[in-house]
Amino acid sequence: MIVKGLIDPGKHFISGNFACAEAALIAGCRFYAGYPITPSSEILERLSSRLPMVGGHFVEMEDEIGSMAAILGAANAGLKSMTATSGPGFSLMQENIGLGMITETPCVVVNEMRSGPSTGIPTRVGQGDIMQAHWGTHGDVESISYCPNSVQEMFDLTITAFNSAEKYRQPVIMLPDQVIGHMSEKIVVKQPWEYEIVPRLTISSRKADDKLVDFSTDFSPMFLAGTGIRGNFESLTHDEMGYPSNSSAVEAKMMNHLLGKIRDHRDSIVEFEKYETDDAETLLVAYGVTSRVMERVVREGRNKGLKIGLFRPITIWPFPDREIRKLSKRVQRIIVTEINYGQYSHSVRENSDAPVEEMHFPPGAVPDPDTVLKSISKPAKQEKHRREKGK
Amino acid sequence: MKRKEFRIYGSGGQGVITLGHLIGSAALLDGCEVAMTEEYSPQITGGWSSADLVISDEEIDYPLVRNPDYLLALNQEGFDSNIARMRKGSAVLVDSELVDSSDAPGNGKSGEMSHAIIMGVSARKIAVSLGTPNSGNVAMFGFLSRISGIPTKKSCMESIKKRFPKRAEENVKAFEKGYDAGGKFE
Amino acid sequence: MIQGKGHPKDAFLRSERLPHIWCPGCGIGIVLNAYLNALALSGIPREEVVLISGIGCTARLPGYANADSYHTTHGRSIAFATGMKIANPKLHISLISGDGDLFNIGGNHIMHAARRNIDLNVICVNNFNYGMTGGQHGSTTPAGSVTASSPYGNLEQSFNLPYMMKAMGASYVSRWTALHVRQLTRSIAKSFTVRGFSFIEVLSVCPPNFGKDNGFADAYAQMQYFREHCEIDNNADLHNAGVTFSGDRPIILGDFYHKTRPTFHDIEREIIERVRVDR
Amino acid sequence: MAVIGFSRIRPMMYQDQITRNPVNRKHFVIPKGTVHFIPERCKACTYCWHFCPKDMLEESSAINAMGYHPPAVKEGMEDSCIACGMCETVCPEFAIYIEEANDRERAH
Repeated sequence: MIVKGLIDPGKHFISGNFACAEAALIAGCRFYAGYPITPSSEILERLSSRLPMVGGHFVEMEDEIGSMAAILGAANAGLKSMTATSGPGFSLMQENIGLGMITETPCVVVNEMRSGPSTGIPTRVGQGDIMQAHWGTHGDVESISYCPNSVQEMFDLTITAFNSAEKYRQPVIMLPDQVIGHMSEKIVVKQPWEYEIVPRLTISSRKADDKLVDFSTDFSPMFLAGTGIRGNFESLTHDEMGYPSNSSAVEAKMMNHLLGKIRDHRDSIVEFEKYETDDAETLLVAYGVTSRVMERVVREGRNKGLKIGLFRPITIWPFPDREIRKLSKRVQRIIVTEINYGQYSHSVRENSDAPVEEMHFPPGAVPDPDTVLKSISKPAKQEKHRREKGK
Repeated sequence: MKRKEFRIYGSGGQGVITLGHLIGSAALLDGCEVAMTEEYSPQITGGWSSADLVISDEEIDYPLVRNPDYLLALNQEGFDSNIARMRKGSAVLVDSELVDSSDAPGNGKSGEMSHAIIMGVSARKIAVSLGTPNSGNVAMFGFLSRISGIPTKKSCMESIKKRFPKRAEENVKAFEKGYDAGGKFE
Repeated sequence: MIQGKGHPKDAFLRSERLPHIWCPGCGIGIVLNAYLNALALSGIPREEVVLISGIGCTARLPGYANADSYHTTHGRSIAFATGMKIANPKLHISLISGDGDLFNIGGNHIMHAARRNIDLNVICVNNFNYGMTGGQHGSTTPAGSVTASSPYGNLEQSFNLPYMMKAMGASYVSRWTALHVRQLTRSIAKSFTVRGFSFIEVLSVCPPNFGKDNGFADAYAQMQYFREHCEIDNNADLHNAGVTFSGDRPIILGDFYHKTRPTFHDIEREIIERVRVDR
Repeated sequence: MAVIGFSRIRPMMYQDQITRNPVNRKHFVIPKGTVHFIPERCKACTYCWHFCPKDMLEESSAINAMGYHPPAVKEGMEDSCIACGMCETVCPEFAIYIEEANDRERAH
């Protein structure tokens, strides 16, 4: 199906935020609710102008709590919906991300990572929301989080995120950092029919005794408001009729369904990229803009004869555990490089047979490849930052 | 063409980011890879703003600018705060009316030579003379194209027309004037 | 004694879930009853009716109505409904939730929804305290009242909800009690026809918490207070319509305010028609 | 579905003001009703017997599964119901309802 008003196929020079907004329209997003926050505001601004052009709806909410609730409401009325924010707003959204998880509501949340904690440095880069993207909301959830490292990927992964949201029926997180959002690069847009767009699976009719959700299958259709299903959308632990329950057996069954639908399909979700890892003795793990730095480090390091490679998770969550494990058996050491004080390194260490070192970069600046290369060439002092004061 | 780094620096309102976009989309038309990052002060008007571009034939890994090959300084602050990082073989393009480059190292007065070549045209004056005082950035665009050849003049024209569909003519004029003014350094 | 087989409203209820969770004498069941009556009177096809609530005692109400029902997070029901109504303006969305949900934790959302004039029918069941968590005081607890968290008397001034909602830009404002069921039913039916944000406050009873601590021996005693102390004044000066149980001032009820203005959806549709290029 | 107790409401909900018209006693027939109970739903809130204008209901000695005494019609008052619907509208439990006996015969 061709929809007029989408971005023209061909080459464009646009920012990551604009690419995200345009990709959302291609993916079928027709509802956006958000609250302005640096560095993600351009997504909101772009969609405020673009959504009405394709018959979509835009609302600037009173806060991020309301924004997240509103996109869940719109999703349950049948529209593909999205919001975008940054750290402080992402913290506010966590409660309703949990609502999206338990009620299996598809939507996309873009969290552009800036420096933190709290207000931090709004205009500067950080990668401190990695753990929050998985463990931000209370209770157990399996997160699907994508971390692009270029504007092209910001575009492509936004479409993927919408597709995953529809397929797995839950909020999906886009986790670019500030640099990717604000950076302008070349993107190549394909013809609209070349993109695979996953449509929403919905219940078309239901008899009174029919189940509302089938916990025994991973992909059950969702009921939409106003279609005569008379379903109950429930934030409480609920059974297959959608009715609340205090029973731990029902909770177990529901959780088994919610977590299982991601865990069982982990292989078709997980995406990653390897660079010069075949004979690497030192393996760098990096994501987002840091991976671009490390690509340069690997290139220059190889020129100097260092056997060094890069593993880049594209899906930060689900964690590419098996891939890390496999590589860790071959390399002598793994260095996790991230613009925070050690987050992803925990998961890497948990899944690595090789010793894992951490290289922290303080939020606010993109690391310099020369400095990184110098410190890799020397044996690294592990967890330097954390221990300096104690000694 | 190997990786080249550009830094544009000026005051808010001078069209620094717009100039970055013009250069970027023109380079794209030349078939290059481009990565542009931007930064600005918290004040919307009256602060500083800068745009950094990396242009290359190859895929760009590290997307940020460390040592610019070309610095476009549209105000004094832009010149002063960046001149120290300019290396041998790099070029500094200034709006000679707004930037006093006489004190700069490498200009003969100071003992240390930066080896960067400093060139200036009166971009703002050109813009004012054309009756479009805001098109100083486009005049600098012409200047850059003349000096560096990146992007090519043809692509620059195209990117101007795409960017300013309604005000293409006046902007093309500003570009031409800047381009011509750059001729004196050849 | 004649034992009935099925209540006439069972078809409108998820009757297999009855008896419901509310305490004996709780007014929420009465509001549900009135709501279903209003729905029948209005003739709106039930397929288009959506009930949304947040968290709390009243928020369990939609779960008993045989229509699409959405039990969301605490205080966020208005924002959720805002998204749903904007996405599909054809839906008749009723938001039935408690005072704590709508005005304490969700206060920010409700005032913005009224300001935007989102076409929602909001029914706030006000029981003057947080019932589900054991009767703590909230923003609607009258000053001086004793609750689980104000043992020496509530030291805070309470909200005057109709006054507040009119000021926030609601298109329709009324207030009744759980005893004034016929008037309440009319008001709910009317709110279905109001284009824009309509707000109905229902003063209710909370026998085991608020009632017990404030001199009402049982549910009936508080209902009896409503019977004796309420005064219907449709043209009341809402500034003076605060609620007190001190007995020295009447509780003002009425169909206070009805003035329509363009809704968010009206204006949005105009913009979309003007700028859309996709067909 | 007939809405018991509301059959005499004029369609005034679309008007702004609630008005009352005087009743013409000559033409007005007092309706008759039958009270029905669903005792297993009752939580004995007492509203129906307290608010019945004919005072024809009382707490019964019967006990339901939840331990409450549901209401019953007072002895000798079986024919007193005027189908006003008050008990039905104030019942929070959907445990009591009225069937109007002479709905069709009633003159207007």
